[in-house]
Amino acid sequence: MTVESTAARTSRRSAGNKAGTTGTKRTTSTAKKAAGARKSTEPALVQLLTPEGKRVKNAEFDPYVAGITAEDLRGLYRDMVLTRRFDAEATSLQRQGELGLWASLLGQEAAQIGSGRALRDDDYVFPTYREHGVAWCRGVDPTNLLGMFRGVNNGGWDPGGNNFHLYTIVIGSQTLHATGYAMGITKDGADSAVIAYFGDGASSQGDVAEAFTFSAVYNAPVVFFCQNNQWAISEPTEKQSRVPLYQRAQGFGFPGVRVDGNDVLASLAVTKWALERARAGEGPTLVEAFTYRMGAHTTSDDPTRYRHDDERAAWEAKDPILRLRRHLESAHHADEGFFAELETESEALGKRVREAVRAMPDPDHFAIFENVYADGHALVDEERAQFAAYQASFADEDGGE
Amino acid sequence: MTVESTAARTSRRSAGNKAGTTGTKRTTSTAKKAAGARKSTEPALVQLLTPEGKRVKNAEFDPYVAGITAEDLRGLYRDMVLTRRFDAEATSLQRQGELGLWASLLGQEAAQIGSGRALRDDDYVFPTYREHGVAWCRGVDPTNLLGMFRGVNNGGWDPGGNNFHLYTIVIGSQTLHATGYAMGITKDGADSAVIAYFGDGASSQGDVAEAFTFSAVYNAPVVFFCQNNQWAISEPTEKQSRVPLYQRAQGFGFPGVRVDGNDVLASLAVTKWALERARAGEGPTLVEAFTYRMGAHTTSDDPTRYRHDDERAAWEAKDPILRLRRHLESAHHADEGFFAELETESEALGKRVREAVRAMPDPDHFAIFENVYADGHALVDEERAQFAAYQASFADEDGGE
Amino acid sequence: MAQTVTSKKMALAKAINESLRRALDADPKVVVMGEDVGKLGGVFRVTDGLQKDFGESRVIDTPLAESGIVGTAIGLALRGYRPVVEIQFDGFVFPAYDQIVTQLAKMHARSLGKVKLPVVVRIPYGGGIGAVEHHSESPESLFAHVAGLKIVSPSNASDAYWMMQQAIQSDDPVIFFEPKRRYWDKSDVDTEAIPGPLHAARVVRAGTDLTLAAYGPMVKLCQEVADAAAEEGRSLEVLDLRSVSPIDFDAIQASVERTRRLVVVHEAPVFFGSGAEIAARITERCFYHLEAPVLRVGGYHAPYPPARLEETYLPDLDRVLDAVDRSLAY
Amino acid sequence: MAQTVTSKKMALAKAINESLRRALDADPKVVVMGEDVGKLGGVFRVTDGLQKDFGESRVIDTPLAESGIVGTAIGLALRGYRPVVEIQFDGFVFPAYDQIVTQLAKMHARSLGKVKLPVVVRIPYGGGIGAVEHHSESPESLFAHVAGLKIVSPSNASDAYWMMQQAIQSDDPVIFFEPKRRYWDKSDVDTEAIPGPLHAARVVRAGTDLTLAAYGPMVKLCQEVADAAAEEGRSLEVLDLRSVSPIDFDAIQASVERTRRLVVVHEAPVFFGSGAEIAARITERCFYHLEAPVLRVGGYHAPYPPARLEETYLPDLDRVLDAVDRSLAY
Ligand SMILES: Cc1ncc(C[n+]2csc(CCOP(=O)(O)OP(=O)(O)O)c2C)c(N)n1
Ligand SMILES: Cc1ncc(C[n+]2csc(CCOP(=O)(O)OP(=O)(O)O)c2C)c(N)n1
Ligand SMILES: [Mg+2]
Ligand SMILES: [Mg+2]
Repeated sequence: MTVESTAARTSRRSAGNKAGTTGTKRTTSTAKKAAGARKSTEPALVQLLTPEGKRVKNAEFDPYVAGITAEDLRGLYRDMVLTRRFDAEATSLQRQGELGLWASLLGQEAAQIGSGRALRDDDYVFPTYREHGVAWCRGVDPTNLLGMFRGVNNGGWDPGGNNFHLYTIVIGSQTLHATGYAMGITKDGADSAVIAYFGDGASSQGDVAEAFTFSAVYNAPVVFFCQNNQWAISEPTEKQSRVPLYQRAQGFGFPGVRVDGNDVLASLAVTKWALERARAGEGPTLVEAFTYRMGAHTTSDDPTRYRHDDERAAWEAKDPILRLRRHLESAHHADEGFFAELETESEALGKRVREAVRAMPDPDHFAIFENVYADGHALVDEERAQFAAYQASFADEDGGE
Repeated sequence: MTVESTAARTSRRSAGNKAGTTGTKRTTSTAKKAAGARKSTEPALVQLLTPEGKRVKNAEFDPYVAGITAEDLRGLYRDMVLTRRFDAEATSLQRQGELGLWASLLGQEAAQIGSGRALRDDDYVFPTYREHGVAWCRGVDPTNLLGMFRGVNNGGWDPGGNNFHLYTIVIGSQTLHATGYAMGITKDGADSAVIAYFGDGASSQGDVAEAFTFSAVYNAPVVFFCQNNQWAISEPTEKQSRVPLYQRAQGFGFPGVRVDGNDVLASLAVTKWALERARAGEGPTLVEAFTYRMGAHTTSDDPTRYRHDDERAAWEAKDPILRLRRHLESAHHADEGFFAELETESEALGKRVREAVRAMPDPDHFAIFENVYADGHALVDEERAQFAAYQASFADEDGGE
Repeated sequence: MAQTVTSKKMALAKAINESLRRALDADPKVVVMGEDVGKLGGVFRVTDGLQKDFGESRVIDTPLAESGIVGTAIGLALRGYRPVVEIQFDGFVFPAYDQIVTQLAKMHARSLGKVKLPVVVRIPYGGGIGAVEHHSESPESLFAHVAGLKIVSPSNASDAYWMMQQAIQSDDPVIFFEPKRRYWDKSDVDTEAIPGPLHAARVVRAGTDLTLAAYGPMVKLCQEVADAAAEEGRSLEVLDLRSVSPIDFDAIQASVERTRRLVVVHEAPVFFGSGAEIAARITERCFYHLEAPVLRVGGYHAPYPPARLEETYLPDLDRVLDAVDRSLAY
Repeated sequence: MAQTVTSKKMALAKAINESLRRALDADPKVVVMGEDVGKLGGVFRVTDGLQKDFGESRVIDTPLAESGIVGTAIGLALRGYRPVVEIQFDGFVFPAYDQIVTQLAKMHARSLGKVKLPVVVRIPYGGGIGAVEHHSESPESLFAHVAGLKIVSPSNASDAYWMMQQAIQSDDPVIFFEPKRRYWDKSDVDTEAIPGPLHAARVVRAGTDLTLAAYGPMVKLCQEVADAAAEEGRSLEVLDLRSVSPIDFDAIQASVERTRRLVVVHEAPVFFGSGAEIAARITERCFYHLEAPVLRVGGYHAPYPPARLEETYLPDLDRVLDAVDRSLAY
């Protein structure tokens, strides 16, 4: 694939962070205050761009996007648009039978691109199964994401290649891997950080609580990024918690913040803040990105059985892409040419993904026996040999006829 | 056994609660304020009796022990003394080889008797393996507790008999059972409550977090009673959390309170408050009883490897029994006769326990095959029959010689 | 006997739905709980319509935490309820494994029989539906080794209906493995029948040359194998074991004493699978009867593969026939 | 050959301690983690002194959460570490079961070999020490069925030392079952020896009449059985399997082809235990050699009993001799 995320095209740095260090001088006390500020019962939602695209001031978090340029903003916009295009293509490939399943990120582009672009190359990402936008930011070839949904592998990209771990389907599990990885960073004396994505539903898993405990006790440099998209398949967030999810962190001894997950700028700023806390040795942070799953849970799901269209309509007005477009237009940060060019690029991406998926070969039968172990296993060898003989028996039969 | 807890001797009601209803009129808002008050970073420790035995005022919690009489206080004292005596006897029985193991509650008498005496008969208790004092309050025959430590059974008392569940060794598991039981109470429309005991170490288990989540979501009438005895075997509480444990609750949407676990009066009051919240439909509460494990983790443990004697010495000054004795004496609530009589009763208890344990028969070999299933299982039947034949073969051999 | 009017043709999933409905109707202590079992009716619609008819207090959407689901079900059972728990897919039962193995399985023995835990854990299991990772596994062996649990798996709608009735009525915890690839297979269900014992195997096809033993999704395959073998003049007996703990060894033994050959088929990996236990015990019981070693057809010692490889991984007609040939060649 | 000076007599627990020490010394990426492994040195003192010498960053007291321990060990492995995790007792591994089965076991395959997880999970297992519930179980079968894991269990100090070295060096996850009742048994350990393959069985006593196969704590018992049988003029071969996944079937087969009889002994319940897999496979491989069915001696299908019954529950000299007699009677 020749498609590249905006980060990849612009020398792999965090968006809005020219020198790659802006904001690291921020004092600990300010950061703590920011966290402390979220204690009221009315959830404080960090928002920098209103749904209408108006930039609003936020004393705590503005500094984290202070260096952002029009080009950066266009880059964020481009990433969101291309991610959505990719996602739509995957959905349609599923309908055409090219994929067995697809988990759409529709509506969550800002949370993912904002947080994804906050990362440094040496940071490490632990996604769920829906972080196609984050993968995009990390430069993971989008085709790679489709292998597991097509059923040709269970992931299969090299996590070390882009510091982007494999998708994890068992919800919550990866938060512990992220914590362990972050503990390793501390042991190495490095200043990189880890981000672990999970959903509102996953927040109920014991593993997530244990990740909170371990990361707090070891002061691990990890950001827990919870995309609260209001639904866990058919269950609304009230089935997981009776208080806003970002408040969960406090009882484990680290700050939690709720950010407007449909606001790419706020998602970027809050994630950068959290990552810098991590780098500065202040330990874990929980970011709850308040967003909405615009589509079905997966292509197998039928949301009409459990939610009303009105809800979706209300969230459509807060669309993350539309909002940034309004801002770009009203601030004259982008001209028609930009949008037109992006449209072309977008279509090209769709086409390339389509072609790549259709050309994706089925795995060899013997792949079943590969990679079960790194150092081999006598039984696997035996079964492989038996299978080979069995397969050969058909060839013999065919040949013998 | 003829030994009886003070509750059993006094027509089974909560201590300090003549009518069995005192305090139920307490308004929700006051209760909430009490909880809200624990938000500061310096842990607020609820204390009603100082280590010197001085009664101190507490606007929030005094009402819960307002009706307490001198007789009640003597009862609490008696329960603590007898529990400690029983515990000491068990420790010495272990040394004599009569028990395989013993987990001493030494130092935690106030937390256990205070909370145990706050319960109504129709409340239900889910203990860990160390709640001998609570068992005492529930009227469980102390000898019953020794069966599992002697190795003749894995519990074996009837939990329904005294609404006191079996000891649970896998740490944290029982908090979910408690939550489910409490959900059942709600379904039944009953106004009883559940109390789940667990330790500071157990607070790290995912199961405990899931219990918090379920109980909050279903607003279950359950009190989570964490005895923070400062140690989980060799690990200090800092290995489990970087903030005080009672704060954990807040992030799940219910209040947490830290009470002086060496103060029986405060433990009683705070537990009553929490139970009444439960009965009033206000859902779960976390009580952290701040106390100290005076002895080894179990008789197998050697605490000299990981902690200093000074620490123990400091806590000795806060001894729960001494403290109440000072109060009883200075307030002239008890005379020498009372203490002398208690001493006699105490020795008699020790003797009876000793004799009962020594008389405890080993289980029949066939007990292995009993109660594996309620409705039977063909394989168990087969193995039992084979075992019987095998056993009989020795008899044959012996007979044949 | 002619079919009675109480008999209806229904899909296996629908049969479970009807059985749950009947249990909810009959006993106010029965509750259904799990992820998405309410409004959605479960991802396979097995609980479709139940919450609507019995309310949120009887049909409970739970937080997404399997240990919590089983752990609170245990608590509800202690309070006198009879919870029927749904685990959404086979691969997601493992967070609940501790509660199942150390609590659910052992409470009756631990209490010397004073506590009964009539909890049913429903697990849609097995492959063949083209799903992603963790959605196609067959973990029954991992439960069968654990004393205190009963494990059953129906192969058809009628058994699904009746075995669910019996599982709910059982005072023991029952792990109820539902063959998800057969959810849509229809067959007759007589809702007025008197069912046989829950743990008894059934001869679904009599034969003389070799016994095929299977349960759940593999019974249908074995019937197809028997058809195919019949065309080649071989008479295979097909046993539907129905129960994995206990296993009806008497029925297998009786069959093998006649046919003298046994092939066990399951989707789960062969290594430490139920075939191993059956082979070991039947060889002991029928040592002088067996003309060939008991052969096993099942999954390989490898994680369940991605969907495009599952046809290769799963036992199919050819692989079972191959085992039949190998057995008969002795 | 005479014993070299590099050989020392030490207890099995001490051998593991020395082996961990050597690994910590040799490779800065090795970390030891678990409950109470630091100052206390573990409840069995297997990690005694390690934190003192290697510091809190290498020898880590963890929060009390087994899923968290294994889950963060996976993360550490992803970062390039080689964690050696202690589960305090057999019965407490189940909260970590999900992480072990769905993550640790499958990550290498899931990543098509790109991710290696060199994690060792140490589990003191088995009974015979008079402990309370959950402290005496033998859950190895519950891991052996799961592809992606390797499972070993040493029976003596020398194997404990060397198998631990090899387990830590392995790029695969290894579940290392330590026979806790043998922790205090002493034997020679040559710390300069060149060990054989990790998964190879070893004939610990040659014999001609029957093969006894065992691993971990039951090897010593089988040697005692062979002694006793020798007095009655019977020559038993004793195989120390050493590995439960993979199982060295070639070695068992070679032995059985000579002795024509096999008894498998383990503490774990017989039903779905390793004896089942061994019986099934060896019967298939040695069908015409076996004079008797493979017999199994192990735990009953019941929860591990309270301490005062464990002698009845556990295989002992008489029970194994009884099986030997039954086998020889064929
Ligand atoms: C342990 C586990 N249980 C159940 C499932 C099935 N499942 C897949 S996604 C999902 C809902 C997750 O909701 P949430 O965490 O909010 O993430 P979202 O899908 O909304 O992004 C469920 C129940 C699973 N994958 N893992
Ligand atoms: C799941 C589990 N892991 C490990 C153990 C071993 N263990 C028994 S008690 C204990 C310490 C528990 O500490 P805490 O919860 O503080 O309770 P305390 O013993 O101090 O009362 C440990 C690690 C266990 N019983 N269960
Ligand atoms: Mg969600
Ligand atoms: Mg403690």
